Amino acid sequence: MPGLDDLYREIILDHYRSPRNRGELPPPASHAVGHNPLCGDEIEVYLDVQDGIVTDIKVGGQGCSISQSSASMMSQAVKGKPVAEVRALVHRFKSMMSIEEADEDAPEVKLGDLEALQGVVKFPVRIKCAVLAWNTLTEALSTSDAGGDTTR
Amino acid sequence: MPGLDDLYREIILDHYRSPRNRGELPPPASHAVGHNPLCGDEIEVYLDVQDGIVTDIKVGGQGCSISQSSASMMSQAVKGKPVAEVRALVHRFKSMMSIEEADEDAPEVKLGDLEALQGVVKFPVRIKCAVLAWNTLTEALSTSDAGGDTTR
Amino acid sequence: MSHSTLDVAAIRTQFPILSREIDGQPLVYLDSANTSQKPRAVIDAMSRFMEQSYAPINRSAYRLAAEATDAYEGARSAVRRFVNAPKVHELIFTKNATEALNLVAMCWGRANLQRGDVVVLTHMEHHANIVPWHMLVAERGIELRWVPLTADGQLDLTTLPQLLDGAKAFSFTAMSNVLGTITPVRELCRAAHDAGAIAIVDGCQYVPHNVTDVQAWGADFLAFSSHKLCGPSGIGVLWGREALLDAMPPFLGGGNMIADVRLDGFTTAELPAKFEAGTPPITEAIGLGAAIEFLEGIGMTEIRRHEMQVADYALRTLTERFGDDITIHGPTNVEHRGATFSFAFRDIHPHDLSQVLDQRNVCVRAGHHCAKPLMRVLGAAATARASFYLYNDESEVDVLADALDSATDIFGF
Amino acid sequence: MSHSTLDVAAIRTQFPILSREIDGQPLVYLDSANTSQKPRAVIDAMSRFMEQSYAPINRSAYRLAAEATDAYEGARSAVRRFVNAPKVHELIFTKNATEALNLVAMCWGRANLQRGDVVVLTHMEHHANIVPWHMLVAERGIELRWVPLTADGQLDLTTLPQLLDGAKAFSFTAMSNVLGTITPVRELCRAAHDAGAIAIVDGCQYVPHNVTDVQAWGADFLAFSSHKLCGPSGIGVLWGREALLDAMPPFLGGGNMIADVRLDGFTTAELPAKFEAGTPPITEAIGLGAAIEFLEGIGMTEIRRHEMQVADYALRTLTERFGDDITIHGPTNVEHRGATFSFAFRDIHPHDLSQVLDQRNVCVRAGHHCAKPLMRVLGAAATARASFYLYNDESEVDVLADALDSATDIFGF
Ligand SMILES: Cc1ncc(COP(=O)(O)O)c(C=O)c1O
Ligand SMILES: Cc1ncc(COP(=O)(O)O)c(C=O)c1O
Repeated sequence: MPGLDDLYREIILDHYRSPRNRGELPPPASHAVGHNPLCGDEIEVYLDVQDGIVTDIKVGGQGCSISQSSASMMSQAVKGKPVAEVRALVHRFKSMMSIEEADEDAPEVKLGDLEALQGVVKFPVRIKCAVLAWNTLTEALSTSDAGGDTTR
Repeated sequence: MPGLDDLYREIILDHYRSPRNRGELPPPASHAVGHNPLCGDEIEVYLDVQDGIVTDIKVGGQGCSISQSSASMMSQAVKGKPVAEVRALVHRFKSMMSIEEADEDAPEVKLGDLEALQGVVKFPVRIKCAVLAWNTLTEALSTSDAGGDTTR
Repeated sequence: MSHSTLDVAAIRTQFPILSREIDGQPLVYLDSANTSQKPRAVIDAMSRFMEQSYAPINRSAYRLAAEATDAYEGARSAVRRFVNAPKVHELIFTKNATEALNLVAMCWGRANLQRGDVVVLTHMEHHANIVPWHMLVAERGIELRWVPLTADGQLDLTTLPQLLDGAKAFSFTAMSNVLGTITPVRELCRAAHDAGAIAIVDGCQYVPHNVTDVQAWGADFLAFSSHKLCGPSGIGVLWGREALLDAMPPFLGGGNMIADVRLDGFTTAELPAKFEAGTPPITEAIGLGAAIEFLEGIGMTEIRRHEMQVADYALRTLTERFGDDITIHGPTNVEHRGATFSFAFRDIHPHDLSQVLDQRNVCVRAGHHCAKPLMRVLGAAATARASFYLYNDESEVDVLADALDSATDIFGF
Repeated sequence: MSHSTLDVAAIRTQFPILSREIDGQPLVYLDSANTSQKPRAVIDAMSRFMEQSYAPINRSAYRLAAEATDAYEGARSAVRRFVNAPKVHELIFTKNATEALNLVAMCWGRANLQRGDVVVLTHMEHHANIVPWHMLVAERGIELRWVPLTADGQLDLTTLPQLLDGAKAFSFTAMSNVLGTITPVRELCRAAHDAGAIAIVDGCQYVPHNVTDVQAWGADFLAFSSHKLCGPSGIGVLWGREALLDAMPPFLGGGNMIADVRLDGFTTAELPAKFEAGTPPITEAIGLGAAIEFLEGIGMTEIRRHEMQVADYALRTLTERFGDDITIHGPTNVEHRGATFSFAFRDIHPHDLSQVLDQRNVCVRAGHHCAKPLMRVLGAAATARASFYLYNDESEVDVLADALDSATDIFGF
């Protein structure tokens, strides 16, 4: 059985203790709430999208170390990025979590700190925790007036 | 295992082939319909009760040899009897079928031909067939204006 | 007809109950249309699961629970494959097919049917595909129309376009549990869609005996039960197209089907959880998965071929031996029927007949088969029904025929 | 407290899964409030039934079917005895407790509740006893009122008469699945009746662990699940008073629940068939009967006494070892609680906690336990929950405590 250090890397615990981009954004920021019915985790994502760029992001909610650190790292990773790149990152992250097929032809997207979450794959039950923020992000993106979003 | 001759006595087959008191009675005769949901058997009982006496009875419906012969024998047995005696007979018949407790103190009630149905007890699935007519009779009795009925 | 590829003797050894004797006689189980027997593989899968892996589903995070959840969801995948559904979350585990059909009537029906809306059924439906619609008639004043039957017990499709005109749903069986008739499902789905109606298929009798492909059919909903396809009791299946299921209100309320619950209301979970309130039939899903693997191992094409052969033999034997003394309902061409035979034998009431057959340990059902409207069409209050499955063979047709002979001795009048 | 009369070591040998090891460690199964493990007696009863006696229920007349029907009805009698219900036909087999509670809300509710009518619930209800009532709020505008809790997680009954004033039903749990709290059922039933309301008892957590007597309670309905009392998944029980059940419209429509079906309508069968549409969980009923006999063999009084002892040991051990680092919800007096403990441990999220405990094969549930309104009252989004049953003993409390220690190592900040 994989050891717990595969799961609870120091950088994960750091984001859990000191979550980045925590807070809310006022309307017209788009907003989505995600639930993990298994454990009651909740993630809220607030998103400012201007001219196809995620200009600001804030994250709320509560939950386990994995869901919260994933949300925190995600917020860092997408802030300032074009929507198209954000979507590519979502896909890249989900394929790291082995719930979407890796896309051979996709442009290389850097995961950075997010790589630390790789170990979650060895604990299948926790994949949902790691992905919750990302699904909520996708929902917020699709409810935003992302006019510049041409990736779909 | 009990043999089929325990079940299909000659007198039963006779009542099955030539059912007695078959037909209908016009209102104000009381009327009840009984179903055996297991096999689709149906019994209709029409009852004229005057001054506490079952002055006439007719039986309709269709079904297996046991349900039909039981209905036929029943009609013979109750015709002309006071309601109180009829109820006692119902009870006596059901205790023969071992679905009601025999009543030690009850006045002796003659079963006559009905004794032939005794063998049904050895085939528990068929007890419902034998009893259907009797339950329908009870229902017809309770919907009749059986003013003379003091047994309850 | 090509020769059976099934080794029935070998198959029978896999069903422990089939070697049981009562009063020294072997069991001739001809009631599989009612409920089927269980192979060792299913019994063992359930025992093993309870002995080694039983745990809550979708609720707890420890490994044992994850293992049990994987097994449960694995069964869902097996069901998806078995009926070729597009998406695994379109498959809902219910308690039986009856619940599945009620779910469609209640949830799809309440969301989509108003007073005067029309639902089309057929005269050969099982009560499970009638009574839920009656309830909607009483509750919201919908109208029911009925596809009649031809003399040989097939659907009479001559007026189908008129019946479907303006209808919202067409709900029909893929195979009659009384007549054995196999209906032209693909054609019926197309006719429903042409009329703007959805197509709801009662697959209870069809799915256990044939290759099922909901996509090839073009169906919208499919209901069937585990216990008729060698799986355990206590579990059934509803498949529905995602878009329809998503748009439906939930069915039962409680745990697992919610995203959030507050004092003032609730929101529903995603599919399939949305329609699986409470603790599901966990061990039963494992058993159902094992049953599907068992049937797939033998091959649904082969099973169908075998049953056509048995059906053919039964039709020939019974008519040859009994001529006008027997009336077998339903189609005579085995291309259009399964190996389920309702029949009248002389003037002997089916209940008496089944009693006499039981003396020889021949198990047939006598009654209305939960299809009273059809019985009225047939002009019979009850029939006897012998239904054959992969573990039955021609020799049992002969035993049945011999037992029928013995009934004549008693009721020979 | 008197000493436990249970020989837990002997009991454990009867549960095959409890000798399973994962990664070389024994299984410490502390999730029985979620679902319980199955003894050999239950597993074998189900296997044996499928191997020897499986057949349709209530439909066919041959001996095998009669034998199966007797076994199925025998299980109903066992359930009647187990909860001391007056009449055997007052017991309805459902798919789980959730369906039982939905049945009451839908059938009794639709027949008896109009706009503005009041149903009283408590803040400690499971979603299964909340969401069905929410559905009635949405459908017919009934009003829900909530009995609040005291600081130690008991029902705060000070305003009960006001809450019940004018209410039509009071539906409450006999034991909280989160707090472990045992509620004063008899008193609550009396209060309901005094106000002219019926009393609906959610017995999911109570019935597996205590002597149950619906007549002594004076209850009107009782719902519980087989899978929490050592029985199989796929079956639950609704008991209701005959007069109430008789006056209710049916629930699901289909086979078995009808007296007659015509093209233009149907009439319902007698109890209990009226509420058991379709093929029931046959093998599961046999398993449930076996579970009840298994529990009766040990003795419900003895089981309760054992669990009080374990609960007492757990309360003492955890508070002694962890002091302020642990917050255990619910009553501290074991007279008022079962051996189910929800707790917060340091700042460690329950999900992480359960992950760490799982490394030692200690199975606890982390989450909202299908009681989100209660979680909001507790001010927690989730808790960890350890629940003990007859097969758990004090040594497992120690293993739990040791495992909690190891969590501090990882999340020691
Ligand atoms: C055609 C048909 N539909 C529906 C049903 C109902 O299935 P179940 O009793 O498993 O709910 C049956 C079987 O009884 C059937 O044969
Ligand atoms: C108090 C309570 N009520 C209702 C339920 C629902 O039971 P089931 O999931 O078996 O339907 C549960 C268990 O999950 C429970 O603990």
